[in-house]
Amino acid sequence: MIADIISAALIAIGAILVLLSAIGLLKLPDIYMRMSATTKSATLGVGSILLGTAIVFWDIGIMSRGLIIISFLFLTAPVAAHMIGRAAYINKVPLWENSIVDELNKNVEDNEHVKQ
Amino acid sequence: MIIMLAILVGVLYAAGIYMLLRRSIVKILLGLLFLGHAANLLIFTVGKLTKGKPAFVPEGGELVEPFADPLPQALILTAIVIGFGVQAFAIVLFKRAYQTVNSDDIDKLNSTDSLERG
Amino acid sequence: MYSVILKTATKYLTPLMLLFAFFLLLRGHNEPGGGFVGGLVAAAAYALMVISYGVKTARKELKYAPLSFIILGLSIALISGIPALLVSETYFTGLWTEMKFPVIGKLGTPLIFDIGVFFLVIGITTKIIFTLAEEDQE
Amino acid sequence: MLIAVLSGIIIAALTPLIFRVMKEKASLLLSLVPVFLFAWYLSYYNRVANGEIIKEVSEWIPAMGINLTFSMDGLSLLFALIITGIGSVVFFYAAAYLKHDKYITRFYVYILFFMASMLGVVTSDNIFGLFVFWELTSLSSYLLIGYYFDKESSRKSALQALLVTGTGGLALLAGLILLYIITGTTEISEMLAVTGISSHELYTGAVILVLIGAFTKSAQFPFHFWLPNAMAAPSPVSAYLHSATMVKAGVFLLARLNPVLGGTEFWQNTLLIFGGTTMVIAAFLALKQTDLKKLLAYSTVSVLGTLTFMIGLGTETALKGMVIYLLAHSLFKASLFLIAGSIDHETGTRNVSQLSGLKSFMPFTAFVAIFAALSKMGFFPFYGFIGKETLYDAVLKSGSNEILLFSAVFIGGAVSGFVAITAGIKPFIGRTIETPKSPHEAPLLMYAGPIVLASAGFIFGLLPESFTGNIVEKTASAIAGTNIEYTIKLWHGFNLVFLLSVVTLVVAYLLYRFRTKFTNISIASGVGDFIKPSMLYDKSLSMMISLARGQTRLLQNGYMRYYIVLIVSTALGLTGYVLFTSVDMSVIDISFDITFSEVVILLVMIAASITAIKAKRRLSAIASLGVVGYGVAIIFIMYGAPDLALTQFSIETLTVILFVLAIYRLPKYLPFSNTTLRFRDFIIAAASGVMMTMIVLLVTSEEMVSQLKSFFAENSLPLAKGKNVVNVILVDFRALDTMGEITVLAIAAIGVYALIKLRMEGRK
Amino acid sequence: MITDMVITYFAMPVLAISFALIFIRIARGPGLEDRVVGLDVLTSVGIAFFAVYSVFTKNSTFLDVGIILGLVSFLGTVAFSYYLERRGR
Amino acid sequence: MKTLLANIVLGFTWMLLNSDLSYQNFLEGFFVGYLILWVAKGTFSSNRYFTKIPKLIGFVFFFLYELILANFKVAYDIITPTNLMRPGVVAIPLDAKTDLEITLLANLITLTPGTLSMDVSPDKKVIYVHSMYIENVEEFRKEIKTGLERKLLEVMR
Amino acid sequence: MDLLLLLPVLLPFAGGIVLLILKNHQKSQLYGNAVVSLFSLIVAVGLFSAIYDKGIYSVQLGGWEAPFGITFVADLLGSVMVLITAIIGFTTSIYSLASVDDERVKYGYYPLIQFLLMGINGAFLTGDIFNLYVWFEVMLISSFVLLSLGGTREQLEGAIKYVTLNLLSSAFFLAAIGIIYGLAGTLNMADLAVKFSAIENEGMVTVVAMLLFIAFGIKSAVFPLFFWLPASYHTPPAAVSAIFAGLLTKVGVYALFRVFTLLFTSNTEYTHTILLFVAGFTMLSGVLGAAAQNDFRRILSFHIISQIGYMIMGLALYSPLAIAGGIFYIIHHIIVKTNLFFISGYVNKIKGSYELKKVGGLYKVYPWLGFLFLIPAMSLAGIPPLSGFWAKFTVAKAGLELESFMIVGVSLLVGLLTLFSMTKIWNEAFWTDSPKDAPEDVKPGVFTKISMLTPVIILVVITITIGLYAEPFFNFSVRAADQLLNSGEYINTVLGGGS
Ligand code: NA
Ligand code: NA
Repeated sequence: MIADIISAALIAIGAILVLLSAIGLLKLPDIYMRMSATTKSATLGVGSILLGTAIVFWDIGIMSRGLIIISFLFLTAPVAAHMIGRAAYINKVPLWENSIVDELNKNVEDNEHVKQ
Repeated sequence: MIIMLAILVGVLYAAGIYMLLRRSIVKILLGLLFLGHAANLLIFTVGKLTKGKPAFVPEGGELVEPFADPLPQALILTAIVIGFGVQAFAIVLFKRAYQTVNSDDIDKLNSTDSLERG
Repeated sequence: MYSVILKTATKYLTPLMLLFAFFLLLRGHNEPGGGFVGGLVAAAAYALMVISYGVKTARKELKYAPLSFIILGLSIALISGIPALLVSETYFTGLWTEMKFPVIGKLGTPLIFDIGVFFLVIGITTKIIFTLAEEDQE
Repeated sequence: MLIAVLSGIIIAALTPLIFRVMKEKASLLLSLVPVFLFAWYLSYYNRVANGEIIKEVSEWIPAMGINLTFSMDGLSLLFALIITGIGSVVFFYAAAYLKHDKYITRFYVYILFFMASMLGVVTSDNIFGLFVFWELTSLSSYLLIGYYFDKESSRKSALQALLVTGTGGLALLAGLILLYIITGTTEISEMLAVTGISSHELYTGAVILVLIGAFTKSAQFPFHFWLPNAMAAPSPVSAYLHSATMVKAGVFLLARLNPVLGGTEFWQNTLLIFGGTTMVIAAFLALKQTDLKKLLAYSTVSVLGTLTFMIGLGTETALKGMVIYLLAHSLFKASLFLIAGSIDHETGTRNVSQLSGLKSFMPFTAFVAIFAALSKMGFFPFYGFIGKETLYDAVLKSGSNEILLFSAVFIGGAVSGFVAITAGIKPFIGRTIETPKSPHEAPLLMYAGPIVLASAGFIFGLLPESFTGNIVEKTASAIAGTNIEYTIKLWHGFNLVFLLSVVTLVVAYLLYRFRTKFTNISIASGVGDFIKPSMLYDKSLSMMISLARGQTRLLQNGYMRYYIVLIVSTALGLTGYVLFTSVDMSVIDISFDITFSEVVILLVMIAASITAIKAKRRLSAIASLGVVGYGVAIIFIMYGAPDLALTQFSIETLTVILFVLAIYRLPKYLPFSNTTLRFRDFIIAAASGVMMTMIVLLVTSEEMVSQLKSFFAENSLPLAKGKNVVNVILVDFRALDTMGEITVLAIAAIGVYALIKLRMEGRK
Repeated sequence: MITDMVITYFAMPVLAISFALIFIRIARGPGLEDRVVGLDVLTSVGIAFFAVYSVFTKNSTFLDVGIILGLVSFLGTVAFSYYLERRGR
Repeated sequence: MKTLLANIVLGFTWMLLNSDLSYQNFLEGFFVGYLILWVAKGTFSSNRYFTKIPKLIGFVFFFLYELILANFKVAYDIITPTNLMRPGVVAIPLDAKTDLEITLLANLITLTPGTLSMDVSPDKKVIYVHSMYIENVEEFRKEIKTGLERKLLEVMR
Repeated sequence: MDLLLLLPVLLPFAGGIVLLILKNHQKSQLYGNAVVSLFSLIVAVGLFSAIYDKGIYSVQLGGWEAPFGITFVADLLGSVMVLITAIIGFTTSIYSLASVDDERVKYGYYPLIQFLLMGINGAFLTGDIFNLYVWFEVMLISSFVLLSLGGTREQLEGAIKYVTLNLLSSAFFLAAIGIIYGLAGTLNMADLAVKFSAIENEGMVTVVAMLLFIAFGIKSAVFPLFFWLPASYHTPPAAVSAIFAGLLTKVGVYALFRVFTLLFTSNTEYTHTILLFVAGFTMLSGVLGAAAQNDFRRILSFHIISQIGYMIMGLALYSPLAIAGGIFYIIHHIIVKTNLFFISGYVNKIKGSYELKKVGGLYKVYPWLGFLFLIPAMSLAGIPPLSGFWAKFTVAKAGLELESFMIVGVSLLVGLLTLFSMTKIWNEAFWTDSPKDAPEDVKPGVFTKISMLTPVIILVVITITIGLYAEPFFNFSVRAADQLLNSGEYINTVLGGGS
C-alpha cells in the first residue's frame, strides 16, 4: 500500500516535471534558456517515473533496468545539451535581448578549434 | 482505434505521394520515407491489432490469447530493415546526383529520356 | 568536431554501448533484441566515435575493415544452414545442443544465424557511415 | 524436296568458305547449283505430267500443325522449273556481271538463300511452311535490293520493299491462321476436301488478309510502287526476283489457294478489280518511263495485274492463258532485264533516249533482245503470241462485261508491245549515239543465258504442245482444282482474236512512234500523279514517326513527377473502380474506441506529417519526420511489438545520421511548384490516402483467423527453443527472409561505397 | 490500485499533452536547434511513456525499449549538432 | 588495474541487464566485459572509476538536493508569468584538469536546471556556462567554483 | 533434390561472398565469377531436367511444413526461368571479362552480378508472397547499384528515376502483402490460392489483384507504368544493360503470370480485360517509343516494353494456348534481347558510341557481325523461322481463336514496326557509311573478341535452335501453361498432397 502510494506519487511528480519542461520549451524566450530549463526537468521527470515503475514491479531485474536507463540519461542528456547549445552559439542563434552578460562572445573568435 | 490508425495510414500515404510529386530531390526522398512508414503501419494495422501483450512465451508456460500476432511484426521488421538499406543507398544516390548537376531540382535531371538531347 | 566533453563522454559510452549490443544479441531469442538491433547499437558506438574522434580513430578502433564484417556476417548466415544438410534435413533446419552453455544458454544454428546478422549489420552500418564521413571530413 | 530446298540454304551458308577457297571461280561453281536443281526438278516432269501429285512430309512442329510438307503438282513444278531455270541463267550472268564486285560473295549468299526460299514457297503444302519461306524471300529481297548499300536510294528502296511486303506478310499470317481455324488443317491438300469454307463467318476476313499478302508481294495496285523502286538492285536481281520469280509468289499464292478460297463472287471480283486496275494503271505509268529498268518494272507490274486478273476471271481458258502467259513472261522479261543490265554494264547508261544503234557493237545481245522483245510483243510464232491469244480468247468468252474487260487487257497488251519495242529493239537499231562508256559486246556469260531463254520462247512457240502442253494442263488443273484437258496450238486461224492481236501490235508501234508527244501530253503522268500510293507510304511513314515522337514527348517526357502522377492515377483508377463497384462498403466498422492519449499521439503524428511537408528547410522536415517515426514506434509499443519499436528507433536515428552526413552542403532548397500544381498533387495524394484508408477499414472489418499465429505461438518454444516469437520467426521459421534482408543491406553498403568513391565521369 | 488510476487518468494524458506541446516547438522552430532540442525532449517523454505503459500493461518488456531509445536518440542529437556546427562554420 | 575495475563495472552492468544477480551471471558479464575492453583497448582504456565510494555517495546526495531545488526555481518561473530571469553566459576558470573531471563538471552544471555548459576553451582552462539567474557575475562564478567544482574534485582526487 | 532446388539461390550467394573476399584480386574475380556462373548453369540444367521429368517439386525450408515456413517450389515455368537466368548469367560473365572496366570490378561488379542472380532465382523459386518481396528487393538493390556503378552523370540521372519508381512499386507490393495477410491470414501462395477461393468479399481480392498488378506492372514495365525503363537502361555498361534487359522486367512478368494464374482467377472478366488493354497499349507505346529514338540501346530499351506487351497479351487472353505463347515469348525474348544489347556493346567498343548517327559502315568491314546482329534482330521482329516468329505466331493464333481481333491486329502491326526499328539500326549502323568526323575504329583484340563474341554466338545458336527446333519448346510451353492453369498440382505439391 505504501509502495503503491510512493510509486503513484513518483509517477505523478515525474509526469508533472515532464509537462513543465514541455511548457518551458514552448514558453521560454531563447534557445539557451529553453535548453537549460527543460532538458533537465525532463530527465528528472523521467527518472522519477522510472523509479516509480521500479517500485511497482518491485523486481530486481526491472529495477536494475530502470537504473540503467536513468544512468544512461544522466550520462547522455547533458552532453547532448552541451552539443546543441554550442552548435546554436556557433550558428549565431541570438541570446535573449534581456541577457545581461555574454563572456563567450569575445572569445568565440579565438575559439577557432575547427580541428577536424 | 482502428479507424484512427486507418486515417493515419491514409495521411501517411497521401503525404508520401504528395512529396514524391515535388521537384526537390530531398522532398522526393522524404516521400519515400513516408511511404515506408505508411506501408509498415498498414501491415501492422491490417494484421489484426491486439493491445498490450507481445508475443513472448512466458517462462514455463504457454502463450494464451489475446496476444499480438508475431507474423506481421516479423514482416514489418524485415521490411523496415530492407527499407533502411534501400533508403541509405537512395540518400547517397540522390546526394551524388545533386552534386553532379549542382541543383536540388529533379527537372534538371532529364537528359536520359528527353528526345531532344537523345 | 572538437569537444572535450563529447570526447570524454564517448570514451565512456562506447564500451557500454558495445556491452549492451552483445546483451541485445544474445538474449534476442527470448526477449526483445536480436542480431539486428544488437548490430545497430554496436555500430552506433562507432558512429559516435566518428563524430567525436573522426573516422580515422573509429576505423582504428573497429580493428578490421567493415567489409570483413560484412563478409563474416554473410558467411556465418550462409554456413549456419549447412549443419542441417549434414544430418540430411532441409537447409536452415534448426539444430540445437542439449547442453546449456554459459553466457548464451542453449546453442543452436538459428542463434549462429543471428550472430551472422549481428556482424553483418555492424559491417554495413560502419561501412556506410565511414564512407560518408570520410567524404565529408576530407 | 526438303533436300532440294535445304541444299540452297546450306550452300548459301558455305558460300563464304567456297569463295575463300576458290576465289573467282566460286561463282561459276555456285552457278551449277540451280542447274543441278533444274535437272532434278525436271526429273519429276513425267510423273507430274501424268497427273501424279508427289508428297513428302517432314515433321517440324506437329504440335502446332506446322510441318515441312512438300507436294509437287503441275503448279509447283512449273514454278520450280522457272525458278531454277531462270536461276541458272541469272547465276551465270551474275558471275560475269559482278566479276569485279567486292561483295560478290554476299551476293551469292543472298541469292542462293533466296532461291531456296522461293523453292520452299512453291513446293510447300503446309500453309505455315509456305509462310516461313514467303517471309524469307522478303528478307533476302531486302538484302539484295540494298546490295549497293552505299547509295541512299538503294537503302530506301530496300526498306520500302521490306515494309510493304512485310505488311502483307503479317496480314497473310493472320489470314492463314484464320484459314487454319476455319478448316482445322494446315495442309492445303487437306483443305481442298473441306467444305463450307466460304460460308464460315471468318471467310471474308481470311480472304481479305490473304489477298493483302498476295497483292503486296505481287505489287498489285495500290501496293505496286515498291517494285519499280526495287530496281535499285543489280540487274540480275531485278531479272530474277523482281520479274521472274519473287513477285510472282503472290500470283502463285492466289493460284494455290484458288481451289480453297475461290469460287465465290467476292474472291473472283476482288481479283478482277485489283488485277485489272493494276494492269491498266501500270501500263499508263510505263508509258512515261525513260529508264530501261523502270520501264520494264512497270511493265512487269502490268503483267502481274494481268495474271491476277486472269485468276479472277477463273474460266478454264483464262487459267490456261494465265499459265502460258506467266511462263512466257518469265522467259522474255528475264531476258530483257538481263539485257538491260548488259546495256547498263557496257554503256554506262540505262536511259532509253540515250541508247540507239548498239547492234553493231553488241550483236549477240541485240539478237537476244530482239528475240525476247518479239515474244513480249506477242509476235507470231513466239510463245508470247500464244499467251496473248489465249488471254484475248478468255476475255472474249468471259460472258459478261466483255468490252470493259477486253479494253483493259488490250491496253495492257498494247503497252506491253510498246515496252518491248522501246526496251528490246530501240536501243539496238538506228544510228549510234555517244554513251558514257564506249560500248562493246558483253562477255559470253552475259548473253549466253539470255540466248537460251529467248530461244526457249521461240521453240516453245513453235512446238507449244510437245514442250509445254502437259505442264500447262496440269498447272491449270491445279489452279482450278478440277481436271482441265487442253491442247495448246500455235495457230488458231484468222479469227477475231488474231485480228485483235495484230491491232495490238499496230497500236504498240504507234505508241512507240509518238512516244515523245505522248509523254508530253502525259496522260500517263497525269494518271501517275493522281494515283500515287507511294505518297501514302511516305506519308504514313512520316506520320508514324511524328506520332512516335509525339507520344514519346508526351509519355516519356523526362519529368518524373508526371510519371508518378500517371502511375498513381492508374492505381487509383483500377483499384477505385473495384472498390466502388464490387466491394460491400457497409461492413466498415466506424466505432470509436480510443483513449485520450492515443488521440493526441495520432493527431500529433498527422500534424507532424503536415509540418514535414510544409517545412522550408530540409532538416526541419527531417526533424518532423522524426516525430512521425517516434509516433510509429509508440504505436508499435501500444500494440505489443517491442522488437519493432526497438528497430524503428534505431533505424530512425541512423537515417538521421545518414541524412546529416549526406545532405551537408546542399544547394538551396527552393519551393518550385505553383499553386495549381500543388492543388493537383494534393488531390491525387488525398485520393490515394482516402483509398488506402478505406482499404484498411475494409480489410480489418473482415474476420480473419490465422493458423500461422497459433502455430508460431505453440511451437516457438518447444521446437525452436525461443520465447521471443518474433525473433524466432526471423531466425528460424522465416530465416530465408532474413537472409535476403541482410543481403540487401550488404549490397546497399557496397553501393554506397561505390557511389562515393567511384566517379568515372569524363573518363573512358 | 492508486498507481493504475494515476497512470490512466493522470500520467498518460499529461505525457500525451507534453508530447503535443513539444511537437508544437518542433513545428514552430524557429531554428533547427529548437527542433533538435524538441526531439531530444521528446525522447525523454517517449521513455517515460514506455515506463508508464509497462506498468499499465504489467509487462516490463517495454522498459527495454526505453534503454535503446535513451542510448540511440543521444546519437541522433549529436549528429544533428554535428551538422549544425559544420553549417555554422 | 583501472582496466580491471572497468571490467568489474561492466560485469556488474551485465548482471543488472540480465536481471540475474547470480555469481555465474557476473562471471558471464565479466567475460563479455573483458571481450569488450579488448575490443575497445587503445583510446578507451584509461579509466578512472569511483575510487572513493563514501565521498561519492555524499556527493550524489548533495547534487540531488541541488537538482531538486533548482528544478523548483525553474518550474516556478515557467508556470508564473513573472519574469525573474537574468540570463547570460559566464566564463569560469577551471581547476579541474583531466578530461574526465572537466566533463563531469560540465555535465553536472548542465544537469542542474537553469544552467548549461556551453563550451570549454581549447586549452581546457575555462568553461563557459549559460545561466538563467545571474544576480552577479562574480557571485555566480564563485558559487560554481566552491560548490559543484570543489565537491566534485574532492570525490575525484 | 532438396538442395538442387535451393542451390540456384545459395550458389550465387556463396559465390558473391567469395568474390567479395577476392575483392582485391582482379583476375581471380574474373575467373571466379565465370566458374560460379558455370556451376549455376549446371545446377540449373539439373534442376530443369529433374522438374521436366518428375513434375513440380517443393522444399519446405527449415523443415517447417507449409504454410508455416517458407516454401520453395519449382514448376516448369519457374525452373525454365532459372535455366534461362543461368544461361544469361553465364554468357554475361564471359561478356564482362573484356567489356567491364577494372574499376567497376574493383568496386564490386562481380559480387553484385551474383547477388542480382540470387535475387532473380529466389523470385522464380519461392512459393511465398512475402519471400517474393524479399527477393525482389535483393534484385532491385543489386540493380540499383549496378546501374549507378561508375557514377557518370547519365547513370545517376537514370538511376534516380529507376530507383524512385521501383521503390514506389515496392510500396504497392508491400501494401498488397499486408492486405493479403489481413484477408487470408497466410503468405504461402498455394495456401493463398485455397484461402482466396473461399473468401466471401471477392471484391477485396480484386483490390489486391490490382495493387499487385501495379507493383508487378511497374517492375515489368507495362503501359502506363514503364517510365523508369527508357530513362535508365541505356546508361550503364553494355553487360549490365544486357542482363537487365533480358532478365529484370521478366521477373515482373513472371510474377504477373504467377499471381494471375494462381491467385486471381475468379474475376477474370475484370482483371484479364484490364491486362488485355494494358497489353495492347504496352505493345504500341513501346514500339512507337522505339521509332522515335536514334540510339542503339534506346531503341532496344523501348522494344523491351513493346515485347512485354506480347507476354501480357498471352496472359490476358488466358487460354492454354495463349499462356503457352506468353511463356514461349518470355523464353525467346530473354535470349534475343540480351544478345542485342551484347551486340550494341560490341559496336560501341568498335565505334565508341551508341548513337546511330555516329556509328556506321559496319557492314563493309564486319559482315559476320552483321549476320550476328540480323539473327536476333529478325527474331525480335518475328521473321520466321526464328524464335520470335513462333512466339508471336502462338500468341496471335490464340488471339484469333478467341476472336480478339483488335489485339491481334495491334500485335501484328507492332511486329511490323519492330521490323522497322531493327532495319533502322541495320541501315544506319551497318549499311550507311561512318560519318566523316567519326573517330577511327577501335580494333578489338583477340581476347576482347573472344570474350564479347562468344556469348553473342552462344545466344545466336540458341535463337536459331529455338527457331528450327521449335517443337520441344512449344510443347514445353504448352505443358508449362497447363501447369499454371491447373493449379491443383502446384497446390498439392506445396501443401502436401491433401487433395
Ligand atoms: Na523508417
Ligand atoms: Na549511322
